[in-house]
Amino acid sequence: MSFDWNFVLSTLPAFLKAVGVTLQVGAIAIGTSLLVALCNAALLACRVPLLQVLVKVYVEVARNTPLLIQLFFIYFALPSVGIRISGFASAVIAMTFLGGAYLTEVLRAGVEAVPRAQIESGLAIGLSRWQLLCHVILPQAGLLSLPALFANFIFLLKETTVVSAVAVPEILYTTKSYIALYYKTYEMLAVMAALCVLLFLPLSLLLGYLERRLQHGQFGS
Amino acid sequence: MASSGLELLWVSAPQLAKGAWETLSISAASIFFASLGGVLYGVLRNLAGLWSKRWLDLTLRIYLEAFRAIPVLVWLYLLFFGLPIFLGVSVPSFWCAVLVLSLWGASEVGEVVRGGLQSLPRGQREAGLAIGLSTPQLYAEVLLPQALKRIMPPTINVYTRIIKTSSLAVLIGVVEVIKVGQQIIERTYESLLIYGFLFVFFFLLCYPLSAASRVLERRWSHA
Amino acid sequence: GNNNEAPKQAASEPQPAAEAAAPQGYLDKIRERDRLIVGVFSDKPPFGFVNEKGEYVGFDTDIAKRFAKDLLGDEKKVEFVVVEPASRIPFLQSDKVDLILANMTVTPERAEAVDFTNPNLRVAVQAIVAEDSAVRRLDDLADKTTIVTTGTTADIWLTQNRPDWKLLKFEKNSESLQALANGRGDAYAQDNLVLFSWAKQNPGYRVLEDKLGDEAPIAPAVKKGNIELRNWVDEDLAKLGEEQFLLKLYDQYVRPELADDTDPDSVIVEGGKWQE
Amino acid sequence: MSALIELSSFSKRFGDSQVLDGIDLRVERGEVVVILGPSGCGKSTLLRCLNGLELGQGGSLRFAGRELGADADWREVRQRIGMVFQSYQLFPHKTVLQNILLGPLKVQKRPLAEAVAQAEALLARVGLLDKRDAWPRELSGGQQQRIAIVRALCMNPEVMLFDEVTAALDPEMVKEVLEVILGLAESGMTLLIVTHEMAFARAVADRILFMDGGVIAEQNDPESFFSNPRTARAQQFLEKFSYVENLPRRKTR
Amino acid sequence: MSALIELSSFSKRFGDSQVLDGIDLRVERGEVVVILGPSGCGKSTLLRCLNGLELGQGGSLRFAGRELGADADWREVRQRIGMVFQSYQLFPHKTVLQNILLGPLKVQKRPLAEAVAQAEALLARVGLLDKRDAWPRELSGGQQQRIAIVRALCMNPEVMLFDEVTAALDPEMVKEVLEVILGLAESGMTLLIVTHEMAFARAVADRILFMDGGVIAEQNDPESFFSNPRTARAQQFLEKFSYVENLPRRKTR
Ligand SMILES: Nc1ncnc2c1ncn2[C@@H]1O[C@H](COP(=O)(O)OP(=O)(O)OP(=O)(O)O)[C@@H](O)[C@H]1O
Ligand SMILES: Nc1ncnc2c1ncn2[C@@H]1O[C@H](COP(=O)(O)OP(=O)(O)OP(=O)(O)O)[C@@H](O)[C@H]1O
Ligand SMILES: [Mg+2]
Ligand SMILES: [Mg+2]
Repeated sequence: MSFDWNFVLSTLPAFLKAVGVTLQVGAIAIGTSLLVALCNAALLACRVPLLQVLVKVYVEVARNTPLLIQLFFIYFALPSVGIRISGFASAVIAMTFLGGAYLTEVLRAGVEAVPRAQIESGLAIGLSRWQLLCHVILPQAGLLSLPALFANFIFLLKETTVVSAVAVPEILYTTKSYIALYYKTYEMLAVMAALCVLLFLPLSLLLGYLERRLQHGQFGS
Repeated sequence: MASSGLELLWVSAPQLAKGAWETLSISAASIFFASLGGVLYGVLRNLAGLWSKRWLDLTLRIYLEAFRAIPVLVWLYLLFFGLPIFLGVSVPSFWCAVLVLSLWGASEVGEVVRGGLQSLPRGQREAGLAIGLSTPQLYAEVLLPQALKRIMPPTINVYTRIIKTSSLAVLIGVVEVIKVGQQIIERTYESLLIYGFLFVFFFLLCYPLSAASRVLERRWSHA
Repeated sequence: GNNNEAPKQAASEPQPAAEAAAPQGYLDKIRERDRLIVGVFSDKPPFGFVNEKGEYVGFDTDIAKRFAKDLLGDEKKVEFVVVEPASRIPFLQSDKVDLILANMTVTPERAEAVDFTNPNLRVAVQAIVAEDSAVRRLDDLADKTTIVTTGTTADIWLTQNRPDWKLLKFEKNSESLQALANGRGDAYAQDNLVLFSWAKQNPGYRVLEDKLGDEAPIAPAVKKGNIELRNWVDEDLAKLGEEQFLLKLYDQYVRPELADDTDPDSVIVEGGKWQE
Repeated sequence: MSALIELSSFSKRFGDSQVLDGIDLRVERGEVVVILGPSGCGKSTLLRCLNGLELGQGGSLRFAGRELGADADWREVRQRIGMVFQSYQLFPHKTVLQNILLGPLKVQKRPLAEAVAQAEALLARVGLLDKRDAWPRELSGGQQQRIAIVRALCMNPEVMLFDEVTAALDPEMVKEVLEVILGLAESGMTLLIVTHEMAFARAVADRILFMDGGVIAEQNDPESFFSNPRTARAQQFLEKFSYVENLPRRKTR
Repeated sequence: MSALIELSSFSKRFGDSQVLDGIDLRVERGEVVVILGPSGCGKSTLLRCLNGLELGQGGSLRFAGRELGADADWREVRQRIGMVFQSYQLFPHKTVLQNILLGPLKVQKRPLAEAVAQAEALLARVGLLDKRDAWPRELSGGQQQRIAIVRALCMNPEVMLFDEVTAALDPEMVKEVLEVILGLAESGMTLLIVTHEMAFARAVADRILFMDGGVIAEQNDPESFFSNPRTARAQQFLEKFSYVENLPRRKTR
């Protein structure tokens, strides 16, 4: 079977655009997920029982159901109650819903990994709860969970392929369109694989580097 | 709609059950092999570091990165359609799905195992060596049982992701539960009902797992 | 005829369908295996879908059963493999199936990758809009958003002939219709058969008169170079034409869905004889 | 005038176990009190109660004449009672100077220049001025512990609590930390010290407090306590410590 | 007859840093050698090289007349050289008895009954027979360390290596562990001991080895070494340790 290089070349502009969309959806979703996760981590750290339960229910529901179905509900079901959100926004919301839950878990683990004695020594110099959170717990939790956070960023970025289902023209959407139109299955899959390697491999290598650095003492030079 | 919806679910129950069974069996098999492969990967990676075997470390790293960077969907196509064309080996679709999910899962579980082993105090391995244990004995008797505590919770999260990802197998002709749902939707247009069912189905499948992981995590962190 | 045995999936397929350069004839090979392996859609009524009883049925699917009967003497000797639009051709290329009977529109690009037999259906693409829409003619859609289902004839035609239209592509027909109902696009272009049956069941929509391009043939496909099987399918289609087999399927699957005055020959191609 | 710290029948329970059982204690301004006692007798808990890391369940705790209960303004109290822990607990994500300045700037809202000046003076006093911009992990245990002491001192506390601050150190680094504490004692600061270094206790203390099973079993001036413990429990305890020193030369060979 | 352990110009590097630099050492059967030296001087590394946890890069290491290099059968050697670590390193997922029996059963493939009998005899000897079914986490540090010693002893080794085995213990628990080691020394076992307990070193050693910067700076019998160290470095080292003991009583008050 011959590999149609010319065809591949002709599709590159479209794929370039698709990469842009993937990065855009991914970056926004990662940012909002992080925001949600930070709020959740703060809520969990504040130990208000009702809020804790709410956060936990959210995390469990989001983590234990497929993104595709979450997405369908937001995109196809919400309009029946009068809320119509664009495909792009739906994608970001659904990914934030899922990503927020995963990152909350990561931060929670990070907060729990901060030694109790660190918190006590913060208290001992008179820091308030809020100051403790900002100056002692979150920076350390953040650094402790950096590798896990990063791994989840990559995971989220990969999950963007799911949002092709609501007509967001990212990499998989473009791949599928071309396959369906021209049946250049292998060419298109190869392009997709190559793009993924280009996108994710550097991130993954960075992750490995971060992990190694954190092992040799987290902080400083 | 409520009664007709329930009726539809009732009528479609055998179909959905078959799809659910397919999802379950792919997931179970993949989880099994991913666990085995993950432990093997983790131990080899750990040893490669200790013995400064760069080539082994590099090989494993490439395997990991390949499955991290290239989506499962592409691997499914590659192995299912590519193997017969390029190597003349044909793997039935069910087993091809299991193969890909296992390889992918093994890379994820493997990283967890590696991290778990690495987080053990170095003294434990030395204490084991100091009483003359061989390397396999060391891992089987001393290191893996201890690392299990740290490995189990994140591994279970990988398991739930394997379950959720198993639906991609539809691309190579495996009719799992989401596909069955779509078949029903295309005939009846009852998408809310069916997706609601799928939502609950996956939640019921995955939640006990992640709840178990949490319980284990809590129990073991106090022990 | 009804096939009560639950259809098998690719999962149980034990060996590749054939080797390309087998010394033995391809038909002999199928006969030896005693099973005809066919790739079909499982979620595209009325062409290939799963009924309430969980059986694989439909226009294409039933033809496949009939092929099995004519070739192997028993319609139960067919094995269905569920395919997706994007996987139809790879299934053939990798010898996973003998035949694809999955509503595949004949296009020049595809004809390079596989060999089509004579057609069994024809498709005309039209567009549906809301009753109160200002859109009257097809080209009124130029500055609007048009919904299509990925890989359908409408998708192909619009991409090639109206490259600057704004298209919204969904994987499934039901999703496209849902998107139309939710007002995410102004029109939905699809095989008119699907549109007519939807419009009949859902008041408030109207099908535009204009057709998107010519009517196109839909045909079964075999692996590139598998002349033997292609010829056999052509012959069998001709034979089926004599007994008006497709008309029976039309009556069974399509007629109740459409307006009473619809001409069956606007949907089926009896005997494999394509007439423009 | 009342004592700086005053506990009367102060008690603390963890679940079922009574960890502090009716403690009566007065610590005067400028006094150096060393608390000794076997592991688990409640020494750390006592110190932790003094600055509210644990709350008592019975009796009263007074600091500078003020009653401290669950509703006390502990943040304010903690600025007046510094505490140093066994495992230093410097904040690993902050440099030495940032560690020291966190309290003065964020809690006490003092002007930067003044706080830095004091921090540097204190660093100089413990001999670590050159480490002001180092990261904690770059320092030895003894250095980290001295920084931890400076961090507490820079809040200008009236009392310092030391909880086995040399227990986690390499033996060679014990000296540098003890010297700093000795200096504080000599400057007249009020100190409560938990330690296992008997010789140090003897040298630094104005008063020895011997705890056992959650009660103060004996208290005395250091000379009397070490040369002539009155309770059997204290005798036993001191014997264990002198075991190594009094080890006889092995007979064989 | 040759010595039990014989190192000649033995060297070990980690990356760029020369951690052991041409060590010459002979340990006779039945000898008790105590290794002293400042932190980071290579004491632990020396012990670890003796049972192959680290491999040397130059010179030779002989055990019982046999040359031990990278290709030696270390598993066999390790059965004959027991080692005990600072942080005990009991296997937390196994009970006391399971910890002790792992080596005898899995490595030495000895019959269960015989191994259990020996394990129990050894447990009785260190006074912990009643803990045979306990989990490590239920034991105090001193108890865990004694179990760790039993675990090594139950392999019937010819030599035992002790690396600061009391450094992580509460001071009160030091005694029970040192007593066990003293007992071993008296029974005539060959011991190499790294410790920071000077009094113990003096009491137990046949010979003191003072290391500094990867070389053996001085060796002597304990009396001479402690009362009359010959090198300046050893003098300095000993001074640091006597600091606490010789602390003067504070002048104030
Ligand atoms: N947070 C806690 N929850 C339950 N029990 C506790 C807690 N903190 C301490 N204890 C128990 O209280 C008792 C006294 O503990 P404390 O730490 O005060 O002893 P200590 O005298 O400081 O001992 P050490 O010399 O080992 O530091 C111990 O039995 C301990 O197990
Ligand atoms: N695995 C290793 N990799 C690199 N350097 C090491 C390693 N192990 C030890 N070192 C270095 O070798 C030197 C000697 O270490 P060693 O542990 O033998 O010292 P030590 O005399 O036992 O000190 P301590 O009294 O603190 O235990 C130190 O400078 C240490 O940093
Ligand atoms: Mg304490
Ligand atoms: Mg050491």
